[in-house]
Amino acid sequence: MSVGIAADERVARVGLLKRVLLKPELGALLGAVLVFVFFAALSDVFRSPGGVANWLDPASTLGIMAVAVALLMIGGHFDLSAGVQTGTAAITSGLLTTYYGVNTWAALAISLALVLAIGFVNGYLVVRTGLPSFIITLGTFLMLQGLNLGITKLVTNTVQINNFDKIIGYDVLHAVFASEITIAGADFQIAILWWVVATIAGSWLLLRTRFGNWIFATGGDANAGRNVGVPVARTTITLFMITSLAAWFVGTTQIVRLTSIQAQAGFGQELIYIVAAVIGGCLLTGGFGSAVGASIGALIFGMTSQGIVYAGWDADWFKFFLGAMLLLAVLANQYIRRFAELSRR
Amino acid sequence: MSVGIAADERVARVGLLKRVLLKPELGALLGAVLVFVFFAALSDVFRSPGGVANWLDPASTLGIMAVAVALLMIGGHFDLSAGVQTGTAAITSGLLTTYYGVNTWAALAISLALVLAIGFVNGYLVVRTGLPSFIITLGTFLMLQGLNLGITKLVTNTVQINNFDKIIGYDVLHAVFASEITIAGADFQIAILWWVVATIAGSWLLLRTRFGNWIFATGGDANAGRNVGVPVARTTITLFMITSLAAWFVGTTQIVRLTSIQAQAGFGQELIYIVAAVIGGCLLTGGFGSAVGASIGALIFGMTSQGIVYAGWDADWFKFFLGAMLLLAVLANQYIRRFAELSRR
Amino acid sequence: MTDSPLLEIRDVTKTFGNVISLSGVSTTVRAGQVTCVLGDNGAGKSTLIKILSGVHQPDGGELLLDGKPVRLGSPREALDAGIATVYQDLAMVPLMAIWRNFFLGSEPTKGWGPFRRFDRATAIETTRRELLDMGIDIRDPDQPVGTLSGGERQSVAIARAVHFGARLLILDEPTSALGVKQAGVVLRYIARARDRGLGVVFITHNPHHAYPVGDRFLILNRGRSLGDFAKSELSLAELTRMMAGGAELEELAHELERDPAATGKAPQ
Amino acid sequence: MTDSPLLEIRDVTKTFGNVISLSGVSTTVRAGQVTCVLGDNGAGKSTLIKILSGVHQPDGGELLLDGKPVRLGSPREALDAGIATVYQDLAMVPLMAIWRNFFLGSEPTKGWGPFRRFDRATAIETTRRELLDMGIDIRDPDQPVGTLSGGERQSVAIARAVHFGARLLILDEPTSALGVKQAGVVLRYIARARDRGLGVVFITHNPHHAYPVGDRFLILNRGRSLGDFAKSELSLAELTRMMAGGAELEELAHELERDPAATGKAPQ
Amino acid sequence: ACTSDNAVNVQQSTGASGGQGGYGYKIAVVTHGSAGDAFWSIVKNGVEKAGSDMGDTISYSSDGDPQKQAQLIDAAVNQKVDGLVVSMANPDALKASVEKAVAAGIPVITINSGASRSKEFGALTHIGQDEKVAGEAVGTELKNQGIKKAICVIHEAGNVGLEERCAAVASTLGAPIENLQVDINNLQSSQATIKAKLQSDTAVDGVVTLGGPVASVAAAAIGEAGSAAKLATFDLNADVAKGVQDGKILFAVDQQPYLQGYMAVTMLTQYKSNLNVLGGGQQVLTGPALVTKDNAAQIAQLAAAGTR
Ligand SMILES: Nc1ncnc2c1ncn2[C@@H]1O[C@H](COP(=O)(O)OP(=O)(O)OP(=O)(O)O)[C@@H](O)[C@H]1O
Ligand SMILES: Nc1ncnc2c1ncn2[C@@H]1O[C@H](COP(=O)(O)OP(=O)(O)OP(=O)(O)O)[C@@H](O)[C@H]1O
Ligand SMILES: [Mg+2]
Ligand SMILES: [Mg+2]
Repeated sequence: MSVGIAADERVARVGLLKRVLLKPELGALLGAVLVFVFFAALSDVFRSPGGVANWLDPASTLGIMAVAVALLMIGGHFDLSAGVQTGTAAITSGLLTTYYGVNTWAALAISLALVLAIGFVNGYLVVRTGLPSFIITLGTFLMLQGLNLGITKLVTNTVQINNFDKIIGYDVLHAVFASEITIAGADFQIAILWWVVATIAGSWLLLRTRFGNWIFATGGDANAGRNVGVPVARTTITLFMITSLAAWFVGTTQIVRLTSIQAQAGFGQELIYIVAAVIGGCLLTGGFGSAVGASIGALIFGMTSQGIVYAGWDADWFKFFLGAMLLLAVLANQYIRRFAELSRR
Repeated sequence: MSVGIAADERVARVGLLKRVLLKPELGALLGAVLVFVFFAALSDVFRSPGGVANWLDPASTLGIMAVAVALLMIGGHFDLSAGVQTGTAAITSGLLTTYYGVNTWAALAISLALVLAIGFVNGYLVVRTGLPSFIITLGTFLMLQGLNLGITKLVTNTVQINNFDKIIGYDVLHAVFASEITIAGADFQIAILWWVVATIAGSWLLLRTRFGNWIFATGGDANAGRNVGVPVARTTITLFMITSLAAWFVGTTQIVRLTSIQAQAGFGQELIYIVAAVIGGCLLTGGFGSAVGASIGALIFGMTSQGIVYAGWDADWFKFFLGAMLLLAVLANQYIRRFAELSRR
Repeated sequence: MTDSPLLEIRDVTKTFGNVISLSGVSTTVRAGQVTCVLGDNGAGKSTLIKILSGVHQPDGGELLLDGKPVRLGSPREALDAGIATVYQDLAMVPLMAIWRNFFLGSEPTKGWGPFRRFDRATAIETTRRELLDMGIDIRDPDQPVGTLSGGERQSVAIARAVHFGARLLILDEPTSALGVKQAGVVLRYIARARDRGLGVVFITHNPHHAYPVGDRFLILNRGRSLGDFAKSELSLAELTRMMAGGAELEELAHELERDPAATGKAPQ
Repeated sequence: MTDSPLLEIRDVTKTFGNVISLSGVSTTVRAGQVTCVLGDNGAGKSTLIKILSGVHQPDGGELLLDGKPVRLGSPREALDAGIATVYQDLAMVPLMAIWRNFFLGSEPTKGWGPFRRFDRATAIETTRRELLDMGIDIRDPDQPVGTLSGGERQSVAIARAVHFGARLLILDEPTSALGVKQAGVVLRYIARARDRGLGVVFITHNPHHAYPVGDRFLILNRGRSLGDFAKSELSLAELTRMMAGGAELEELAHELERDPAATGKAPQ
Repeated sequence: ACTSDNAVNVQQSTGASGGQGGYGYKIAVVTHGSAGDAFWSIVKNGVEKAGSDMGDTISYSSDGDPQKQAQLIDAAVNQKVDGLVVSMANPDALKASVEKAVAAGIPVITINSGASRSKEFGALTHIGQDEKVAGEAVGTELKNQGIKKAICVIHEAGNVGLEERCAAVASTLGAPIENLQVDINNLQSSQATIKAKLQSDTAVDGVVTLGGPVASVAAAAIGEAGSAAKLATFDLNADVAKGVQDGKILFAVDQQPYLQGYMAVTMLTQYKSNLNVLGGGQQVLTGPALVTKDNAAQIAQLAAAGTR
């Protein structure tokens, strides 16, 4: 009565196309194609090399954060302080170097240590108190926002820090974080490369390592995970620290690129990171999602926000178009998946 | 071998105090007392009748929204568009009356119908697509933000609508939405009364009606609920519409009180509503929480944000103190509950 | 026997994507009789039950209630048609109190108009009574269901279905998590429901539970029917044999006993 | 018999808030023997098991492993001490693939340093093999556990524990959701583990499952021990009687058969 | 019954429609004002009016985040616009993008903030002035009124422009001034916060707000708290003009944002067609002008129409 694995009579055939459509990332990818085709049809600048370089730029920093936030979300948590942490990292580096004359590398190391510590505290409080990460990180979000502003005001008496390009070693930093690569006559930011690296690293971590397995378990059913020996607390804290690491990277990119930073930098971005992850197929309840999906979500967001400008739509209605495009993208994504699932499950 | 219910040998005695502490609202209430005592000790104006009337005022409109949002959260959903909907309601009423000369009551009815329709669409899309409400309402949030600005700009050429006090029937509206009641020499806003009414109505709905039972089931385990015949879709849509109703009420209060409304009104408040609900003990994952708790959450937030001003702390650090107070309040709340649970479960 | 069965299942088929869960299964359930559905793990028993209770709609075949074709589009429709189900996964909301779960979806109300409200006193009282009837003496009807033991939870689900099952009662492995005593109580419940004239569909892996109460036996294997027998056509021994595994238990008992010489030879 | 048992449980007590789940329970588990824990629903069996597997810590009493007192502070510590458990709620993550669940918490790796990675090929292959060994022929190891039938899920959990149980294997009602054939397979597994020299703790409601494989029987009732017997001190009949309900099933069978005259008198 | 005489806000249409044909240039305006900000909405009105008057095509975009603003400038350059108008709250952050535009041969005019760096980046000229100038004017005027202790109400935490305004007021006031933070999107709660400050610190005798809507609630808060504080505000709207007329607001400082937008587009058009540069490349000032009881009445109507 037992039948070979290859030919179970209870399993119907499934076409390759449908199998492919079932991957959550691919649903999002089709959404991205849709958005691209839409704007490319409206504006030929949008699809020119210069245009592509332009909309890949905001997508890249968003994408780096989205990958980290996606891992955290798969692990079952939010980090509302992620956006503000980019500002904290940049402000710390900026103040230390330009106001206190600390060595550039030491300053970067200190700011990295600081945001990692913030990530640790976020994670530790979540693990220790069992409170939802939403509320814990909302607390740190508000506190950091106050600290960023308060300290910047205290030290500089203004709300921005300038002259980062005057520090020793700026050239090296610029080459690493903010140089441009010319392809087909258009200047592509190096951040786009880092984005690709982050996506690959995130995917690898998630799908190919033990830690990745623990992330899925922590978000999927922390209790079950704990019962079979998954170090749930350690995993959670590490995920918060990974988010902080990404925030440090993005914050540093920003201050190097702009040579200055504002006290309110990064504020409000946290929601956009989450949006990108969710568009890319991450479940808000944890336990499901992908790094590639989050990256594609960032791409959709980047294309849409710049595409509206290229399409020449009235800025007053910007948010309306943005909302409509987002809704259409996720609905299309969902529709495709449903369609594919009709023939598998 | 069977023992009477009153004297099961497996049940140890539990003190009344501990029983009381276990109610989630009461944990939050202790948090509120803590915050009150703290600021009352720092500033005697804070605890004067005038001070109390002043910090109850922002707490009241926040509280009305928090109750509705808490019901929605217990039902397992978020509404990120809740804040902007207050603006949409007020802008619609304002434009219709002051620019198009529509009869006051007709205009209010139209704006109510409009936001209820928005709530319906939110709920319908969530139910129909199965997408997380976070992403659906983020879409409507962005779209409404764009619409509020775009339409206000189009009609008025400015970003605000004035002269609401010139409309027919403003006196009646003022009496209902914005009058003041003098107690102990201080003027208390009537919104505080409506807040109390909303809290009682919300609690009654949640705990004493069939619909309340359905809310808990929808948020706790929608599948199980569906299997025993709970109309999950209808419950969800109704919850979104209740949130819209509250937004209409708060938006109307605002335009009546200020006699003008801005295109951006309400933007960003949605997170604060959720915070209030969460401080009050609502689970972010749904299925657990209370209306009274959400109201107390609003109270804590109102006291904290005004208390910082009464305490005379530096405004640059405002957000820092706000974050720290929030974190302390929820941690204290949590600690008390843990302590109480040590002796029950 | 009455001529028209309460429920007739004709050639029902159900696939999930590319998984064929059920194909061409038929049986009847008569008022005052118990139809047992037996079969291996993954045979499709729960799938069949979910079709009867409106959770899934069949891809092929039809259901006849009182001889008339029906479409059970949702669990609500099934409940309204008098069909109550104890699901294998119990369909309880863990965070909700026992009494709230008990009446979930069918809350008794009192008052009228805007003052119509959940009749708590009745609900709590009924819950306590129905559970006591089953031999479960709950400490506190306000306890969240999530903190009950597996068996206690199962008992609550069964008590609920028995309370609401007007014409047809469906039980998906109701005894699997139960102790001997509680399982006995459940079997008595099934018999009592049957004697009250209800139709009962009873799923179990235990032929010793099925045979005493069953009137018809539908045996499934890998989504297909191996036959649909009246009790008169089958002995307990035959039934046990048909359930893939047969009298294996007996035989197993011998096999498991180790050779007495080896006993105690516990390797360090 | 070796003189020092693998695991000794001495006077263990556990309360949850005001609920006393276990009080003063003792027994021993020897290498190469099976200790069965039997008892009604809510008797405290799962609570005892969770203490042995490090999920809960006892409020009183002690555990001795190889004669030395131990404190199992977490499931990880228990696993590291060679204790693997099949929980009643299975401890599986529904959204994760079968093979990922199988190796959850004990993932095999290959490569080194930053390139140390989950050895997927080994994991998938092992999962498939271990499940085939149990007679479960899974279609696709990548299928999420949440879409398996109840019994399939239980089989995966058992196969996992057997694979990782180095010294002591604990099974909390592993056979409750299983078909006759699969239950037989599990009993054989238990016997095989025992014969390999592992200590086994086996919880069940079915004396017919417990008696053939058990060497010791701990009987719990409402959190207290009714006694801890060696097999030689007890017959199957006595065991069944002790399990509150006794030979009731037999008797029940008669009771449930209706008076032949009434048969068919199905009320409309 | 719908009677349109109830429509209290209906406005007269201002100005004739734009010249037919016109110049047909494509001009991009990229500012740092957040969407819905009252001040920048008036700038946008000026830009659009100039566009229709000159017959140019305008694309207006804005983002408060400097990196995003830079990306919007890059997008404009990609589209090969004929002229670019930029406000530079954070000049360093925009440097690369503005220079890229100049290098691409696009004439650039900076408006509002960034005057000191305008020339350096290669812009034709700068129109308007830093918030500093307006702030100093307010500080001086309040000093003349004998203010002993003031609060400056910031309605968007960390906003560079707003912080500059408060700092500039402080620099010329010569009396203690404290910043107070409120939320522009929740004016009701803002009112309570201002009232709280006035209740708890009765020494405060001056209130400075940084935008029209906040000025209105500040006036109400002063009344409710029974304070005698005098109120001055930046920027105009209809309510502020009325408040000034009624004496609830001492004065409002007006930078004529409409003019900043209108003139920038006009000047770019003239430069493209005729290589004209007004002021020969020197900064063109648009203010500050004080709106007081004397001139408020005339301006009220215009403010309601969104041009002042
Ligand atoms: N929603 C679903 N999606 C995909 N496959 C499903 C779904 N529900 C059931 N199946 C598959 O259909 C088959 C039959 O499942 P079903 O739950 O009906 O079995 P069962 O007879 O109840 O088994 P058990 O005795 O273990 O409860 C199984 O192989 C299962 O994996
Ligand atoms: N975390 C907990 N909090 C409160 N009470 C608990 C908890 N866990 C178990 N209990 C209670 O302790 C008692 C024993 O539960 P346990 O799960 O050990 O029973 P069991 O013997 O495994 O029953 P079953 O055969 O039904 O699985 C039950 O009355 C249960 O309600
Ligand atoms: Mg089943
Ligand atoms: Mg148990």
